[in-house]
Amino acid sequence: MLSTICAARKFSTSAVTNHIMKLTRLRVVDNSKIGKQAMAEGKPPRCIHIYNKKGIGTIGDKILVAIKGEKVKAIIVGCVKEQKANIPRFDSNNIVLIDDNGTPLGTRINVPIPIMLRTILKEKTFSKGADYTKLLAIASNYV
Amino acid sequence: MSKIIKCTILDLSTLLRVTYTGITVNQIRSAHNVRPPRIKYPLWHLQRERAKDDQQLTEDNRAFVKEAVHDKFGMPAVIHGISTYEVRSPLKEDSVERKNVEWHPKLKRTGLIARKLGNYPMWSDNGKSMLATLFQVIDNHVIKYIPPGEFDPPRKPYSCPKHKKELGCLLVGAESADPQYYTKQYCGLFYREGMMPKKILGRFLISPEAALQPGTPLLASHFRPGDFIDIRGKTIDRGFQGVMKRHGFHGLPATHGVTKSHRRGGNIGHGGEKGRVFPGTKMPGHMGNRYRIHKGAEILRINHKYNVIWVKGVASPGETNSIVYLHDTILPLRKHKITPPFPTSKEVEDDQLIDSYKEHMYKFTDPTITFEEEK
Amino acid sequence: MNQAEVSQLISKLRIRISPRHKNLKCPEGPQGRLNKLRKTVNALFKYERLELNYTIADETRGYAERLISEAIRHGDTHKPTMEMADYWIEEKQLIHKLFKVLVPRFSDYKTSYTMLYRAPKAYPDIVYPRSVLELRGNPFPSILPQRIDQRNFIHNILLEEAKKAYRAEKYEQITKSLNEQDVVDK
Amino acid sequence: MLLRSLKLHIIQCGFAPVVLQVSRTCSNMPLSDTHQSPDNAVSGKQVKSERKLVVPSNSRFIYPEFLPDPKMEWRNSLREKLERLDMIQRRKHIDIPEFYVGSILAVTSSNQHAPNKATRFVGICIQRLGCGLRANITLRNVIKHVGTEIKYQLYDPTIQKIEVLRLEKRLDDELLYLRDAPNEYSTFDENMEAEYLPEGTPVPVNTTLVKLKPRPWRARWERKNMKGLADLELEERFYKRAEELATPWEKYDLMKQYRRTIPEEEQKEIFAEVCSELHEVEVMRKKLKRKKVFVKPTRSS
Repeated sequence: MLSTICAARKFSTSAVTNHIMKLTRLRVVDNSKIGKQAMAEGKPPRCIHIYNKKGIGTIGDKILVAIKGEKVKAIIVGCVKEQKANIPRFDSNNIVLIDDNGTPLGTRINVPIPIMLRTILKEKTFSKGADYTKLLAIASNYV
Repeated sequence: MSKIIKCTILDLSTLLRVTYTGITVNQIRSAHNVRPPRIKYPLWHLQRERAKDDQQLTEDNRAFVKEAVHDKFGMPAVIHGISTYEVRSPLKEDSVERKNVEWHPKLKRTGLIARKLGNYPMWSDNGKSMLATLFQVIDNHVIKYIPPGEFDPPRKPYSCPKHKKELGCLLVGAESADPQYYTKQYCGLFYREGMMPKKILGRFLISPEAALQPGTPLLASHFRPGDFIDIRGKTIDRGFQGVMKRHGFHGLPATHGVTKSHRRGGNIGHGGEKGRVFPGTKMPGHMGNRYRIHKGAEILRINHKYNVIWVKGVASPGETNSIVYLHDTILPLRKHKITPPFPTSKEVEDDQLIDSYKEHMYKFTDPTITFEEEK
Repeated sequence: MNQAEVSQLISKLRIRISPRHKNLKCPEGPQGRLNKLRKTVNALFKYERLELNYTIADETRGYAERLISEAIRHGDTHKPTMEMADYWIEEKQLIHKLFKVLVPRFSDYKTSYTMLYRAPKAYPDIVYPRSVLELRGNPFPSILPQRIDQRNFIHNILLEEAKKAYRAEKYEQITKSLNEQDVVDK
Repeated sequence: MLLRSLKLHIIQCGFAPVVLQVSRTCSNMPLSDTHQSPDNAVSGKQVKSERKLVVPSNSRFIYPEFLPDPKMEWRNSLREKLERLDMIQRRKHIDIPEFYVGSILAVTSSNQHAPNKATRFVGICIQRLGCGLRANITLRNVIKHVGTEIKYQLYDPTIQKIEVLRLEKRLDDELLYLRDAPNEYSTFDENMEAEYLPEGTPVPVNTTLVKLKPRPWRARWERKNMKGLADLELEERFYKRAEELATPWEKYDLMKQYRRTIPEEEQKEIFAEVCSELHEVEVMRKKLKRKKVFVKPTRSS
């Protein structure tokens, strides 16, 4: 999907670092209705904010995306950029849409997600804040 | 003819002497012309290498000189992985008074002279990798101890008035060398102690209680794994560099009408009253080749066979194969918690103890790391 | 580049190599640099002794050494070596010289194949450092002055005498210690 | 010394069929001169003891990470020696087999985050980088239609096992273009059985030509001179530009090559030291293997 969009542009984007930053196009990998529709229409979501201090998202970061005219929160579950040893790197920037409580909008994740997310999301979950661990329950495959 | 010349010269000299003795000039100069005295160099600051001329010795004589050197100082040998000489017991009687003082945190121990070998990764026992820099302690021996009263450093720090009063000076040398390649005066530094000349010298300020006998070897076991050290060395010489490389400026934009100043620093000062460049403004200039100290580096591992120290991180100054000086750290929170080897460690002949690691480091002799399943 | 290239094996050169190459100030870039060096390598094989600026002589030396060591290693039937010789030697009759004259000459050498000397500069002028580069075993007379007999130098004569005295003392001590041992044994 | 040789001799006699692991690939490369020497006619025992000292001439392909970084400013003989010692110590606990870029590997490593504290990843080796303890490989596989890559450090102590499922070479030293190729080129079954290659056969070269997806790509492959790529089907201007930027003179730059390689004499020294140690490790490992009763491993979940 992503490649078709890039192919439409026919000029080289500087794809050296492949960072996830503001206005990066992403790929929704869960089966939520809005995500499926957006991907099917060829209008994948854009990142419009990253909830960390660097402004560059990596695996496990929460971001805000613009999808079909709406603002939805999401968790990054896979990056294209080079990773350190033992951390998987994917061919697309994968996200899973969630609501404010951390509950995923979909019911199933169709792609492999990095196993380190199990620890990262558990650490990010506080007793009274959002519970991100529900995302782990709908994952089908870990790498 | 020549006689006449000789006579005139003689006459002239006598004439001059007369005139010289006749007039005595007492020079009186006003105070503002008096310059501060020149920097006094320390006693080991001497001409070292002889001029590199061919000595034109015959083969026999060259062998004889070598033989004489070896008879006096010992045969060439490889000790702790360094080619050096078997220097035998240097001094018979103790020239330095030894007091049995217990170590306490205010005492200052000596440091070591080491060579930077490069770096490679190590792993902790939870599988985390970290880069470590290797330093080899190269054949260090104590050359001289100057007690606090006698030690008069050429440059006294203003901030440290007790400098002269309380701290003594220990001269340490590294890497023995054949004396025929050094000047007589330089060899004289080592002669009284019965040592071979050393290629590298280092001065360490120490408490008098930590004084060491000249000829004492200093080993890597002077430190222990888990200790924190300061590493002083000369940074890599990068030559004349612009502000972007030297100070990390961002430069000016690549486009938008900018011409010929994409890597320049931009503005360097104000106008009006402050119409000058402030001292210390960051500007282009020579980068590197100056002494810098990397403070509080942690020792991860020590190899006692080759006297190699592994230090966490790659921030220590200097190129590979350059000389650095290792001290106990001055950072207050990272100082020794338990008694270190004081005044220095003893040479122990133990074939079993080759490597000692810091706690929670993966030893390469250990089996593969596996994690326990939590219940 | 953090690992060694393993596609080919190369013999070790017997000269000191600087860690970085020199650019030789060439407007045509790296290709122009090699063209410059080709001329000097060619001339070195032709004349066997050259006077050059030090920088270019130092660079040329490495290339000439490599070419000879490749020729010795692989011989004239090896195609890549022949191609290399063809590139580096512009006058083609010198290729025959490389394989038929220089290879037999250097094949049992244990030292480097070339020599590099620093040459004097014309004093009042400020010029680049000069040097002399030559192939070893060339027919010209040696550049270094011939050594005079050193034995008659005063310091050698004095050392000679010192040696005699030193040895005599040493032997005396050894015999003395042996005698003492004998006494102890008895 | 005498004791040591005696011990080795006993080991040799006890395990006559034990052959160095590297000896299989010996035959596909030109053998070193010492190997072909006519000494083979001498009595059997002597030949054997001679033979163990022979360093296979293709060691540099099997153990490229034992060669140090050729950058002269960074070299130090003692550091390189200590690094090799540590590598051999690590190799005593894990068998790092012979493999090449293009081989299919399975790496099992301990992982704190995994439920059973270990993970296994199967994939094609697309890159092999670094020397010494930093040596690393990148494995690539397509799982559920998403290309996935993991970089492993070869000497990482958390790695439990490295298996070679299919030993083969490709036409290039780096297969990074698989990222721009359709998924079927890098899809491998996770439960793949290891393919057995009889001893003595040369390592097969897979001559598949990869057909890339249309541009844009992650690199300008037309400029990289890759042998394993099918026709790229680009416009003429791309090839023209690639030709402009090509550096054909570089293959004649003898000193550049020299500065990038470790000379043969140094390589011999290194591998003589390494191979004798590795041989002992190999012998020990085979000995242990015989003692164990073979149980077919069953995969849980």
